Amino acid sequence: MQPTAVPSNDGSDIALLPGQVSGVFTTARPTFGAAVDDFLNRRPVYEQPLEFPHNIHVGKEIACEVCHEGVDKGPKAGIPGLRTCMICHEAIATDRPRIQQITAMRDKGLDLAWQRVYGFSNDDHVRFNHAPHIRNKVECATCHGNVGEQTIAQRNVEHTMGFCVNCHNERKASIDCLTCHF
Amino acid sequence: MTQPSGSKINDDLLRPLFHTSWRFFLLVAVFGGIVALGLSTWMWQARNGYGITGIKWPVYWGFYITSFVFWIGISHAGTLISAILRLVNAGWRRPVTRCAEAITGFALMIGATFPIIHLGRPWLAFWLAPYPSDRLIWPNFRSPLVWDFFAINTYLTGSLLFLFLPIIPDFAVVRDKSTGLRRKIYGALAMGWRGTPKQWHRLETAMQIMAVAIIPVAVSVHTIVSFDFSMAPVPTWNTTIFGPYFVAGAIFSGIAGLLIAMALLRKFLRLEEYLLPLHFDNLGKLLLVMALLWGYFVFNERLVTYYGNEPAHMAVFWRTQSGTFAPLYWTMVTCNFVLPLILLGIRRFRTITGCVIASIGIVIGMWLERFLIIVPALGHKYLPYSFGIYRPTPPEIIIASATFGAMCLLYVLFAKTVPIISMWELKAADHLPAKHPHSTAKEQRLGDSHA
Amino acid sequence: MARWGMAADLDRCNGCGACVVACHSENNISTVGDEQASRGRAKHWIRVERYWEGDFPDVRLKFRPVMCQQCDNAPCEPVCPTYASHHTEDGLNAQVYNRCIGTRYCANACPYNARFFDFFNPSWDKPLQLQLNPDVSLREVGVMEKCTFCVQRIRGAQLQARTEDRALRDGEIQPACVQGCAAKALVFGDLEDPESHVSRLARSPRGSKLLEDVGTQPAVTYLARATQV
Amino acid sequence: MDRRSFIKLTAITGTSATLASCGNPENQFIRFLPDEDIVPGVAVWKPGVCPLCAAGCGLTVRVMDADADVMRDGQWGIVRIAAAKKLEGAAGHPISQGGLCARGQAAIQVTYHPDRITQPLKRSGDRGSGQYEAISWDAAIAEIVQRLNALETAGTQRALALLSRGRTGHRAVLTDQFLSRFGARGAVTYQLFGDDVLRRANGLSFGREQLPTPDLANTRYLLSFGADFLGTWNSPVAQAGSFGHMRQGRPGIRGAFTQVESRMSQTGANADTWVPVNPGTEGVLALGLAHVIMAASLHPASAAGRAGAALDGWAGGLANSAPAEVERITGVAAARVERLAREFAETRPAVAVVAGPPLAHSNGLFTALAVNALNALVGSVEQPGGLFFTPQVNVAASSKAGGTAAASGASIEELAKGALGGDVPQVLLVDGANPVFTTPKAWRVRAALGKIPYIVSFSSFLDETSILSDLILPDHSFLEGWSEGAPESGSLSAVLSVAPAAMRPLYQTRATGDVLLEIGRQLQRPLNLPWQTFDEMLGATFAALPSATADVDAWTDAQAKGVWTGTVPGALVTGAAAAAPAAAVAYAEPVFDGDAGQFPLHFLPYPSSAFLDGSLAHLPWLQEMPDPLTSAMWSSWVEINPVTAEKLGVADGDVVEVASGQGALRSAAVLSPGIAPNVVAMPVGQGHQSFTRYASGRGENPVELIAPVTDSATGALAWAATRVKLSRVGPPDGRLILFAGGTREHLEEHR
Repeated sequence: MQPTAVPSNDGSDIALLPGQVSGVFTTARPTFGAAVDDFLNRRPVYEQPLEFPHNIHVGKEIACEVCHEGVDKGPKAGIPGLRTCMICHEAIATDRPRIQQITAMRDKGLDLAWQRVYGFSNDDHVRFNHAPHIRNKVECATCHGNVGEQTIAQRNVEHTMGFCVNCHNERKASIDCLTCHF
Repeated sequence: MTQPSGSKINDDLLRPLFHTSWRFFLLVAVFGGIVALGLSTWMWQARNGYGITGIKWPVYWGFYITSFVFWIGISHAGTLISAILRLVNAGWRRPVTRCAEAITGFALMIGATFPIIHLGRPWLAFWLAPYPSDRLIWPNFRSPLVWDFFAINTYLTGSLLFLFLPIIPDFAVVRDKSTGLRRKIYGALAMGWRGTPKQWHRLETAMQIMAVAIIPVAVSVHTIVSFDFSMAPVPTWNTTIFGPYFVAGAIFSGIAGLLIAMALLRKFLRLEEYLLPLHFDNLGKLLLVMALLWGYFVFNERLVTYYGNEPAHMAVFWRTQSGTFAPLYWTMVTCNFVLPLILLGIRRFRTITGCVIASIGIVIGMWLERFLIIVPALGHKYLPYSFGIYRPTPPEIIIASATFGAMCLLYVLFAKTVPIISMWELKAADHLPAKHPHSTAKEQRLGDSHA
Repeated sequence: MARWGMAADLDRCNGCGACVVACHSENNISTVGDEQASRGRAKHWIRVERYWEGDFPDVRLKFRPVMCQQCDNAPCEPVCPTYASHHTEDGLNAQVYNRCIGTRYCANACPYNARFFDFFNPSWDKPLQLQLNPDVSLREVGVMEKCTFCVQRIRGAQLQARTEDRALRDGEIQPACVQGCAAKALVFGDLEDPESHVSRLARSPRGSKLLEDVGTQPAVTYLARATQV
Repeated sequence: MDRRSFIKLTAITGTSATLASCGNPENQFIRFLPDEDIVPGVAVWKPGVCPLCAAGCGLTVRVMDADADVMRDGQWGIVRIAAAKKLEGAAGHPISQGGLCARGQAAIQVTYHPDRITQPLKRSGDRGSGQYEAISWDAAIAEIVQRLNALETAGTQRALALLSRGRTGHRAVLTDQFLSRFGARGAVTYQLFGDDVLRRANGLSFGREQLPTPDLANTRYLLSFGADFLGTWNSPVAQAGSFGHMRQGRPGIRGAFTQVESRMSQTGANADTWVPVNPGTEGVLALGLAHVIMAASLHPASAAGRAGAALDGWAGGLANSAPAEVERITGVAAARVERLAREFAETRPAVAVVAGPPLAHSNGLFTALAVNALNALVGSVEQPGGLFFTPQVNVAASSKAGGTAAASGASIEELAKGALGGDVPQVLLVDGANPVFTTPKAWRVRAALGKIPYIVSFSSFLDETSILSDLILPDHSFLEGWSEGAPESGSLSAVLSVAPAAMRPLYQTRATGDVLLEIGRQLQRPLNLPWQTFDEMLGATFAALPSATADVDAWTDAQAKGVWTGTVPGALVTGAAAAAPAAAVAYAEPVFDGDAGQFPLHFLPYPSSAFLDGSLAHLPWLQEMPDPLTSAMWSSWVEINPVTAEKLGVADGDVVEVASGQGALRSAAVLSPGIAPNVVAMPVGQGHQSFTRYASGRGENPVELIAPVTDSATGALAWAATRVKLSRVGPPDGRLILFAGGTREHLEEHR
């Protein structure tokens, strides 16, 4: 991203000063194709920076919320960054090449650029909050499948509105639109 | 002057189908170009956002909804009039019905696109249709827009059927006169018409049923369109008169549209022998009646508002009467009332030219009428702080104008592919009992005077 | 079930406009810029209306904050063909952006002109987007938006109360405009609770509803500015 | 579509590649390791101090996670940061009491402004061209140190000057210490709408040279002379809160409010009685009231004590200020003078305040003294419902600054005169002031700055002054570093606001306090300032103050709450210094620039509700906030009385030319019934030549019309003392953008 000129009020272009961020953040889709994909509910295939073995970690009986630490505190479960990894891996399994790889990244000040597997697009306008679901004893697997059998998390439960509403109906939770959409 | 006989009818009316002049291509190119311009403008609007229009807070409807109501209004000429004339068995209707019904079909199609053009997110327009969704969400059946969806669809289906049924025998004629691919296409359209008495009987029965059924649908459509306005608590919208007022206005503008179309057809397709001054005279009289009716409704609507003397209503009232919108308002009154009264009320002026001039005035006037219903009221609701004035932008003007091009294009294509005058009905007239001597004399006179 | 309502004391309101900016800040309302603003596309979920009375020198000025009145009998609701505008159990006029297809009929039907349309995709010059409130949806082009009584704060407080297994306290929920008002001219609360501050103000002899005769039954009570001789 | 929006569109399309990353920031970008642990989606509330005016409101900052674009080691990437999301008034703060004004709400955009200066810059093009290149902090500081060492070597320490907005609190003490220890002259402070006249008057009348705190919450009759205390003057949040309480906070009691001014301000719009008065004669009206009160024996002249003695003829009952004479001068009917006087004297408690335009005349000090005396006459000083003075902490003493206090500096006018006359400062430090924008043209400040060979700015934005600088050392935003406030007014007890950083700095910026300390250390003759860092200085102050909470020390307590309030230990109280005036002051007719025949109208520039003196015009929320009175957004305008407009053939929205002896400008006319027929008013704030993409080239700057008239006693700029003429140029051309349509609630039946 190179500094570029931005339009000023009087029509002339102001050159950006060194270090200034350029660009505009909008809710517009970047391309027409992306808009069509969103319309048809097609999700791009992401490649994760690292093949994270969920199965091994879950197999060692590490609870989900140990790494996804926001899950019982607020809306976002959070995708753990390298800092979280290094809490354990500073000492554990340091001989594995993958661990050495992430240790090197950490030393360079880089974080893992995880791709989101679940989550809603902006124009779903969903304000989902994990914490109350955890409090009401909804199993992680209900919405995320059995991650313990996966390496990289796979999106194998489709979070359609019907999926949410069914569960809300069964558990007599509110199905008012403003429960989730605001 | 007598009606042409059978073989001449075939020759005259099938000529456009079998002989293509450069004029046809020119017309298609011109109107097609206009339509393409309109479509691309709309694509641009859908891609960039609705902001390229002049719509603003608080005037959220403008040219598009005006055009929507206008075209739905135009559509009332054909089917409704044709059905009524058919039911009362008015003999002179025969050359007029098909071109009138075609107007209905095309105007409805064009009108029905406007609710989609005007949507902020047109790609979700299908949500207006009741289809079973996995979210178990249906359209809101309390919304007049959903009623519109049903009313327009019903009317469009009915009208196309009503248009199509009486073309079947004529399709058969074309089929029989053509070869190759064309024969196949027209053969399919003729749906196996052989002209057996049983088929004729069924056609007549079907037409009779359709004619009866389509009238209430037509009346309901524009009543429902008027509900778009009268259901909202906007000053001067929220009134009971809108239903009949809109229906009357629709028929009014529809007849005007029909007259213009007839005059153009007469000229371009050389149908002077079929579309007679009589038809213009009769429709002119009908137009005069509608002008008076329209005048009554407008007067009534204004009077009730004035008498009610609600401040918010009066503010809108004065804005149209003597304020910002007064020039448009008085143009409308001139076009819709003064001009028709002079041109159609005085027998000497009720010529083809007179009728067409009056009709053009009325089409303009009725477009303005819808604009004046929508825009001044929205810009002048209850709280003065939020008053605003709407001005259209070029994209809106282009799209609204392009629909006239679309109408012409569809009509040109229709006239090219279908005999624009019902051949079998004309021929059938030959076998009818002799007409009333008086009317023959009058036809004679009018025909002479205009030869 | 609660019925959320607001009271606006016009004797306290001095027209400063803090509520307007507080609302922009809380609800991710984008600025539209001068060119669009001049074309009537500015979005202010709450506005302070001002009206002159009389002429110089005996002139007075009246301020009145106007936001969505969250009507009980809301004209915006029946006209929406897709239920984007609908009534919730706690009496809010919800605007569900997902369902909005942009007919703008609701905005026409609203007697208060409290609804605003996204004519373009909202945009923020970077890095202004860092300020965006993650608890509030970002709207996109073609949808209608309006004051929600800061439903995200209502839901947040309800959740908090349920977590702590207690009832909501009066005054616990403060929409951004109420929270920011230095003059304490705006009061928010539950109208079903006769003891709540807002209920008591709603019963005040100074109270009236805006455009009462349109029949919308708004949830906002305006307390008239007192006159002094 | 005009050119501008076309460019905008292309800009948007052009950046779509980067936009792709907005939806999925992970897509193509490098992610940097975050600097802190953040629980995503969970809000944390931290204290803050609003920096936008001197009121010093306490903030509560909502902090949550966000993904920011950053450059590290020359590489762009994304990092998760704890970002401030919303500013709210701190509930427990004695000034803001939970509320916050529109400007304060928008302050967050200062931090996230797209045109913020992100790192030290060194000028690479011509002065004023706005061309800068990156420079490292070390190099930048070395450059200044070298310049200052050169002064030291040459023995010309006095050639260092510092220009600031005249902030109170620790920053001011630190700069003073820096200057005095270096041997430079005192800081030059300048604010267009400064309250120097009122401070001086309060010193003369009451021995307190500071802004007053009217106890509105407890008063029953408020008489205000031009003070826009609900909008832009002094401590608007505190005043709006207590005003609300005065109106509806006390069952059965509603305080009355009369406003005297020639153009209805946002505050005046809330008055029960609005009294228009001839510009510059407000003091005469105050004396007229005093005359009636004394003549009716409601209060004896002696009750006013020192404040009364400051005025000529007070002891004699102000024989020259009889209502008829007052009517002749002020235009306020004699009967009304009588009635106002009785209301003011007989309603207890009552308070009068004066500020703004009445003091911006050549006789400003007289007016302020007159109102002060009126307060004193009815016993409204330091009494419940009257006028108070917020106790002040002597920050220099509390922070243990030691050393010698800096002599008060020259005025900006003198600085400019000196620079143009040969007494050129060799190095100028600019801290927060933008005098190029806010001084009258006749002072020629821009030309004067052009003579100065080396200018260093600590600004975060390229405004008209900082764009002239050779080196820019951007400060942190108030959310990124220690913020503090020493409110002069707004509370009955002493208040010091302080807050640690609410978030980490977004960019390569440094706290100016720390930078000054660093420079002081690196000089060839180190300045030996008593602190290593700015927060150490703050800590010293709070350690000296008594803690409000039993088991926590004051410093910890203040950091957690964002504020310290309580009783100031005797040794740290700012002394009540100023002496009574040597000679009693008499009314002198206000002097106006411009011949009354040629320039028939009084010109009233006023601080705009959104931008104050223009320093906030870069915030888009404030640009788009409808003005309270006109509903104007993104524009500037001229207010005219409809009668005057009709005479001049001007219709609403027409483009008009306003001309004074100093210059002329064109703007759109707004017909307003709330302005006297002989006055035209214009909000200050727009008309920036260079102040970020949102303010540059927008509207007109009325300061350009202001004549260099000063208050004769204090030398403060009399910004309301210019006469102008007005003429119609043409029809509305779209330069005025209004949000509202109608201006009257009751719909006329006929147009």
